[in-house]
Amino acid sequence: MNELLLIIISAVVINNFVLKYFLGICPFLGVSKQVEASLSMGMAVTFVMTLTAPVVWLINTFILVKFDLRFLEYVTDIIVIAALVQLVEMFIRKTSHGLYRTLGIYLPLITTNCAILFSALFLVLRGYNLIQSTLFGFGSGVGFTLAIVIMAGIREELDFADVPEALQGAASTLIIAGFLALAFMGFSGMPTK
Amino acid sequence: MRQYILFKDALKGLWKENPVFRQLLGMCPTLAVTNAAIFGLSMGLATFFVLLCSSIIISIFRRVFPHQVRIASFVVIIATFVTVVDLFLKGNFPEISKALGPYVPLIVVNCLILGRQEVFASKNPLHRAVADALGMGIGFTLALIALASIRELLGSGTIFGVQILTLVGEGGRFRPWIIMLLPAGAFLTLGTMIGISNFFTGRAAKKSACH
Amino acid sequence: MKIMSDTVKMIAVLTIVGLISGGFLTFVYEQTISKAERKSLESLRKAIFVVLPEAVDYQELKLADQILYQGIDKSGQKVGLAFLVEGSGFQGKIEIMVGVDQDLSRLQNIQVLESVETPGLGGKITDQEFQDQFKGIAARPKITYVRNRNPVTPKKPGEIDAITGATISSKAVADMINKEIVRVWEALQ
Amino acid sequence: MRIRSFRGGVHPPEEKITSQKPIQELPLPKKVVIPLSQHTGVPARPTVKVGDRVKTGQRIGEAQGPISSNIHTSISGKITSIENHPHPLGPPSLAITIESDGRDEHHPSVKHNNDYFKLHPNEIREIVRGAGIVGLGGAAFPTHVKLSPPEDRWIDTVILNGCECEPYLTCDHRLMIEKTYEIIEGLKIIAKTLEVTSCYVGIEKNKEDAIKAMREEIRNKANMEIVSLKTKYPQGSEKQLIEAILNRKVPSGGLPLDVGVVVQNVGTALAISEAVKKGRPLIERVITVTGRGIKNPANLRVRMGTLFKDMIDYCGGFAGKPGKIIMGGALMGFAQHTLDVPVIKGTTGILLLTEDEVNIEEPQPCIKCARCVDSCPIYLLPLYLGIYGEKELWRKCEELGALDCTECGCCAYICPARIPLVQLIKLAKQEIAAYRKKK
Amino acid sequence: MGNQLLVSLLTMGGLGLILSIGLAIANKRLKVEVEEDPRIQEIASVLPGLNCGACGFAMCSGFAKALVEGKAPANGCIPGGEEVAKQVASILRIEVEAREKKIAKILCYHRGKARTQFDYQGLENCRAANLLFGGNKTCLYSCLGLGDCIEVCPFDAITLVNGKIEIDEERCTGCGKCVSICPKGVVALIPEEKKVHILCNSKDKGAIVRKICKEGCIGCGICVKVCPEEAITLKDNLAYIDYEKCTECGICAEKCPTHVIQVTSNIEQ
Amino acid sequence: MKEEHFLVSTSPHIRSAEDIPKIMYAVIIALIPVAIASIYFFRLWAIKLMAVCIITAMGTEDIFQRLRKKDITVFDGSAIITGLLLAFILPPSLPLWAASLGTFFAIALGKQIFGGLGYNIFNPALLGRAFLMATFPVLMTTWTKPFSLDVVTSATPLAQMKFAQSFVSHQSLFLGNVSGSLGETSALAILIGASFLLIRKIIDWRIPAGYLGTVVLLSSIFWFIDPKGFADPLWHLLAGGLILGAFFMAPDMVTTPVTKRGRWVFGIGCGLILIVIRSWSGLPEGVMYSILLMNAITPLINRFTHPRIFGEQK
Ligand SMILES: Cc1cc2nc3c(=O)[nH]c(=O)nc-3n(C[C@H](O)[C@H](O)[C@H](O)COP(=O)(O)O)c2cc1C
Ligand SMILES: Cc1cc2nc3c(=O)[nH]c(=O)nc-3n(C[C@H](O)[C@H](O)[C@H](O)COP(=O)(O)O)c2cc1C
Ligand SMILES: Cc1cc2nc3c(=O)[nH]c(=O)nc-3n(C[C@H](O)[C@H](O)[C@H](O)COP(=O)(O)O)c2cc1C
Ligand SMILES: Cc1cc2nc3c(=O)[nH]c(=O)nc-3n(C[C@H](O)[C@H](O)[C@H](O)CO)c2cc1C
Ligand code: SF4
Ligand code: SF4
Ligand code: SF4
Ligand code: SF4
Ligand code: FES
Repeated sequence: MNELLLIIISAVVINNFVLKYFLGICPFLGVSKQVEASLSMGMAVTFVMTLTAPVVWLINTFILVKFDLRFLEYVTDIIVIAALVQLVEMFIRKTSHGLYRTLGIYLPLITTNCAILFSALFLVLRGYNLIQSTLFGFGSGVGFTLAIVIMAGIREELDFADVPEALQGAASTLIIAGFLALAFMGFSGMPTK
Repeated sequence: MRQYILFKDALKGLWKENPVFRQLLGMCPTLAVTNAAIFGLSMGLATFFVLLCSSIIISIFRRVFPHQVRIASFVVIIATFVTVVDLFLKGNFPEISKALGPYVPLIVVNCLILGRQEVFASKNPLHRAVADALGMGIGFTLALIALASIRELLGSGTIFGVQILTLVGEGGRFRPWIIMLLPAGAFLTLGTMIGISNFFTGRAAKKSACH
Repeated sequence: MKIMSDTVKMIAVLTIVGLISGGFLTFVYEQTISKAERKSLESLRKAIFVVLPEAVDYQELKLADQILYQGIDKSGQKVGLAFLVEGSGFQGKIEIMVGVDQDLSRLQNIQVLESVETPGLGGKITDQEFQDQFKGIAARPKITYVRNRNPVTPKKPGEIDAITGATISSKAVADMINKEIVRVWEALQ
Repeated sequence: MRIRSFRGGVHPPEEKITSQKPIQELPLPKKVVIPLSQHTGVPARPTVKVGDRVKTGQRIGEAQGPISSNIHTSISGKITSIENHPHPLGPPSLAITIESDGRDEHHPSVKHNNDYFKLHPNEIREIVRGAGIVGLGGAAFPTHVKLSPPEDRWIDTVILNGCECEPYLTCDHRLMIEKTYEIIEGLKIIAKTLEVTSCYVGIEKNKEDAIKAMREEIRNKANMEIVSLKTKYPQGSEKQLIEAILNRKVPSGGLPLDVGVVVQNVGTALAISEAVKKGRPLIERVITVTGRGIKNPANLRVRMGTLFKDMIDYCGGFAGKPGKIIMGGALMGFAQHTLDVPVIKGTTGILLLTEDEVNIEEPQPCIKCARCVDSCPIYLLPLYLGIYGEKELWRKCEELGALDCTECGCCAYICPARIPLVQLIKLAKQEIAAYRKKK
Repeated sequence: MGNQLLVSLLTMGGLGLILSIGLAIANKRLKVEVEEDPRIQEIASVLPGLNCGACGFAMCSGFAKALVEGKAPANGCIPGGEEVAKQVASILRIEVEAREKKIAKILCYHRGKARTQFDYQGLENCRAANLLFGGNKTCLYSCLGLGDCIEVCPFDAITLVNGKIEIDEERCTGCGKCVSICPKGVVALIPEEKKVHILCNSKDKGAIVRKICKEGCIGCGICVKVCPEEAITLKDNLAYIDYEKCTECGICAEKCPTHVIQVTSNIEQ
Repeated sequence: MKEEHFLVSTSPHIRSAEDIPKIMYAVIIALIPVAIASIYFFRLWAIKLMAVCIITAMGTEDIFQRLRKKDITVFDGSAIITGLLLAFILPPSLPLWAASLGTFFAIALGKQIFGGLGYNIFNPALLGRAFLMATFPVLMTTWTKPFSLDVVTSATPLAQMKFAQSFVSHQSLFLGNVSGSLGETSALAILIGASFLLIRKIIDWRIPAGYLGTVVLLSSIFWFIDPKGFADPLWHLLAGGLILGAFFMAPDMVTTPVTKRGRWVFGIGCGLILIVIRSWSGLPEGVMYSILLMNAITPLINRFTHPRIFGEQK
């Protein structure tokens, strides 16, 4: 139990995907202009990550490892992610209009979000079991959401600040991401799993 | 005329539409692996190779892919080449392979590559796709080297491993800026570089065109 | 009708792409595998010989959930055990090959295989200088570390100097070796 | 016992320099200018022509529609013009100029009513309406409207507002001391009209003598209480006053009557009693002429329509170079650009600030000190109203409740960055109203 | 080797097959018909993309949608002008009636430099200043010169030059934003090619105007009389030109006693 | 012809006496006891470090404002505070060039790129220290004993707790006779300055109350559970930069929430993070990180703690 909790905590704050591993930077820069939008994006990412983790784990354990086909990992992972994202999108669109409006439009962007592929690769690397993998996927998604929502909060505030023209947009966002990474360093050295 | 177009296709990647400084594409590897110039170079070349190969394939077969499975097919093709690069590095440059670690497979989802396939290779004939891939690939590699050199210089006093600034412990006066080797330093350096380049070209960077 | 053919085409294309990719990759893999695997095996071998300086050959001993490398010298004598230890440091995983005497009383040498500690700080655990401290020190009762040693006081047995500003990494290295030695010892009993 | 008060607010220097000066009668002015718009609502329509002779207390303007008020002449004399004249609250507007004949002859309609205590509430309402009485606390809302709540509303409390929380002003203070009896009479009349049982008079703690006088007056009256309140601005704002005395919260966008309360200024109570008992329409009021910019500060009883310059001359003229001439208090008053403006029913005072008292600091960026947030008695976030206002994001201002702002000025007073928050909020209100109308 | 190849082919081919079949099924079963009219995209691409709102829709894309749905006229995009209207029309295959281009003009000789009656302190904003006695200008109808129109103009056509508001006729597209924001109602849209203007907005009586402004319209009515086309009318003490009738003869300008009628080429713009 | 005009503006017509420079200089006055204590303990080093930081801060501010052609507000006091506070949280023996670099970073990247006073998201002084900490971790963790003028590295009380499980006495902590940053050593001096700020109502008591309260509460719980492994609450209060941070850095109004509820959340959040870092992270001290992290979510706190408007119905 403790261990599972640790997996989530470490994925959320200590080894935050965005701030420590530089993953999912493109949406982190692109979709962090408004809190609502980034929350939706974060939720979509979390959803897909939680879903892909077990699927990837199953394929990996029961096909790739079994038949010594580890070198196909990248290809199978990505194809699973791409297909899952598309299925989820279609499903949501069909079933819930409201959900589609908040999550759906971000789903296509997720296929190429490297955070998701990384979480797939990482859980194999770490040798997590099925439950651990799922929690890890979930935690990483939450970590991404946390980072992007904080960034969005700051950027909304910055809309009213007097940022020099040359630094507006990507430049200031990156610099603030740097500050965030500095602040999150306070958690380094914590026990992780 | 034809040459001119090709030339333009290739040249735009170097500065006008530089994937890193102008389009903000493929940010994750850009930031993650650039704490030493050699890694920047390796990552740049690896990406370059994948971009080029997949552009060629996709441009040739561009009429074959049906709309619904377009992205899925592109992704598989890209992933295939990424695996090739990964195996190549593992076999021949195990140290670099280890250092780049999981960021090599992430080339699969590098928005730069998929983006170019979507926007360019799948819509243009082979020669133009190649020119574009060359420009973008070189632009990306150069940007990575630039960023990595700055970080390596300030972070370790070296560039490509060559000592430029002598360290305090070794009779010099330079104390390495460890932050430059850390995530925070990567963000700060790239942010500052983009800011400076905006300042000189007089326009604010386009918002991320990634997704 | 048109939808039908569209669907078929879609399925066919993706399947073919998959097939080609699978075939191609298997081919490439076959071409490179031996090389890559040889390389990584080689580094493991090299590490074993580094941490067991007298050994010229080794055997794998499979215990419950550990693999020990039994070092053997020219004359076929057992000259010590090597094993991998793993643990987390300041930034993440650290992996070390450790060589000990046959009776686990003394460290012969260590080699850090993997570390993501802060370069220039905890990263110094990969420096030769740091690793050399472990050469031949007593492994029992346990390896200890001191911060900011006063140069005058002499080293106690089994003691190493922590890296300035990287106590945690130094401590992690010592701790994980201590822990693993105990585990190996228990397993051997 | 805890001193009753409300949350938020500010405490500027009190500056009640005229609090011990008895009310003086200003000599009859030679000329008065009586604007037809002196109240909240539709301006009155003139009922006289140029050249007509009028007598003191005669009606010269007729209320238009339900929320409006009659206008009476405050002196006897001749109408010399009916045209646009500078108005203390806005651009020039229609006003009736009367030249005095010096006789101050009363119109026959002005007559005592000795049986006033027998009047039916509706008759009282009619008298109040006819006398053109509006709130004298500043907002000049027609009083008969307040006294005629809709059938379905149950009013149980009347509060007389004697807080006078604005710095400098002392007219209500003096009235409570000098006209104690009449004010309580007025309160009784109001209570009778509204058929309520409990009456309160809220007075800030810094007016001990007034509290004492009023307590003296209501001794033995079971349903009345004089409440001593913390000296804090804007204690006199009716929402805050009701909160402090009754611990009831007027709903956002609502009126005191939504919580069963009617609030009237003490001056208004006096005016009601004068009208009901003596038949006098609202033709004079007490104002405070004060500030370091005037030679002899004073509390004056003046006729409506008296020009500012007449009063300033009476008080000895400017002391030093005038910086700002303000109608009303320092926190909610209106700066004037000419002395050619008349006293109107809502004029509580004339404040003259000297040149060096006038703040001309440039606004700085907001430092998020949140003093404005802590001081806002309505619990708004003035700093965001300001920030969004600067960027003209009116919808965001609306979301943040800009329309609830009472423009009390606490936020702008306290702001160390000197941001003109009230002005931004006023603009926001105008723009919100504009786009709401378009919809 | 052979075995591995087989399994790998099976895996990849199988994955491809399964997933594409899954997608195909999903495609059919879950498909929602939200096909957008492709013309919307097409139109959006020819619109200037300024999102100025002059068309009355939120953003250019909103206008494009409205066009396709027939809820907006083809020439509704004012900044885009005739050029865009034509392109839009050709996409929609309809005819557009030509539309006269109008530009904004500030009908005040002083354009912000009129005499003041008090010192104003506060926001540099005409609408805010207007709330205080209608602004600090002696003339209640004059331009306040604090530049709300400058802020609101999406095309940077308005600037402040030596304290006077100037409109760049080249840049102005006639979108009318300045007209609707000006609290003084002193900006008007006037056909571009017309050159005769009455540069006053004062509805005060002549006597008052004469007192406070040398260059104001005093409502004397001389222009009404001299105009051979009967193009000028007088309302609320102010003269107006009917541009349908005006032939730009310039007689009114000559005869105006206060010279508020001007022919553009004569003004020191 | 310039006529005599009256001045007209919107109400209110009077303003409170307190403006930005007055507030800032009050904080500087409140910092004087701390400065005196640091000079007393660290002598010339303290003077040099403070001077370098203040001068660099003001110089950087001036350069950036000139570059951006904005009003020069170097003397409004805020840059002085940033410089002074940054000096207070540096090790006394830090080379002056490093202090200067950190100050430059604090003002240039921490403040001016957002547009200057009032716009920054993070506390500039703490950013400056976080930057230095990440850049020169060894220099930044090399401490000196008070009164000794040569660099004898000695561990801070917190580092001793973390790495050697030994505790310094409460009295030394309170008076400041321990190694540590320039200004964080003497709790007494800080409290004198802080009470001045509280009385003048320049800082809101809710933030220090929430911060210190949470620390006391949590550390008491842990201490009761495991008195050997965890320090007692009073010790936690007095050790490290907590008091300085709680009274001078956390309440920096620019970077903290604007609502009262928000400031409670801010203080409590700081306390939580601090205890987590002190107890489990690899770093001995967490005041800086706790405040910076809460700075980062201040915009979100502001967003979710809007007060209920007077009379607003649910
Ligand atoms: C940017 C940064 C990187 C750090 N990297 C390491 C590290 O790699 N290994 C380590 O043990 N401590 C690391 N630390 C932590 C501190 O250096 C360490 O907790 C502190 O200095 C205690 O060590 P000391 O007892 O040697 O002073 C790092 C700190 C910072 C700010
Ligand atoms: C900020 C503010 C302060 C006020 N201060 C007073 C005051 O001190 N005395 C007063 O009688 N009315 C004051 N008012 C007006 C009251 O809210 C209320 O309108 C008035 O007491 C009603 O009585 P009336 O209609 O008889 O004027 C204030 C209003 C506001 C918004
Ligand atoms: C250190 C300190 C602690 C305080 N604690 C409290 C407290 O717990 N409760 C309280 O109501 N006031 C407390 N106060 C008083 C406040 O400063 C303030 O006067 C009071 O909260 C009213 O503030 P408000 O009008 O902004 O609500 C404290 C003051 C100080 C200096
Ligand atoms: C109570 C108070 C505390 C302050 N604390 C800090 C601080 O911790 N760090 C800092 O750089 N500036 C501080 N300042 C100064 C100023 O607010 C700071 O430079 C701004 O954050 C810069 O925009 C403080 C100011 C006040 C009034
Ligand atoms: S926002 Fe309005 S109600 Fe609140 S303090 Fe400011 S002026 Fe008063
Ligand atoms: S009082 Fe002024 S500076 Fe302070 S938060 Fe409010 S608007 Fe900003
Ligand atoms: S908005 Fe109107 S008043 Fe203001 S400057 Fe423009 S034209 Fe003049
Ligand atoms: S805002 Fe006015 S000046 Fe600017 S383009 Fe539109 S009509 Fe022309
Ligand atoms: S999200 Fe675009 S490269 Fe990582």
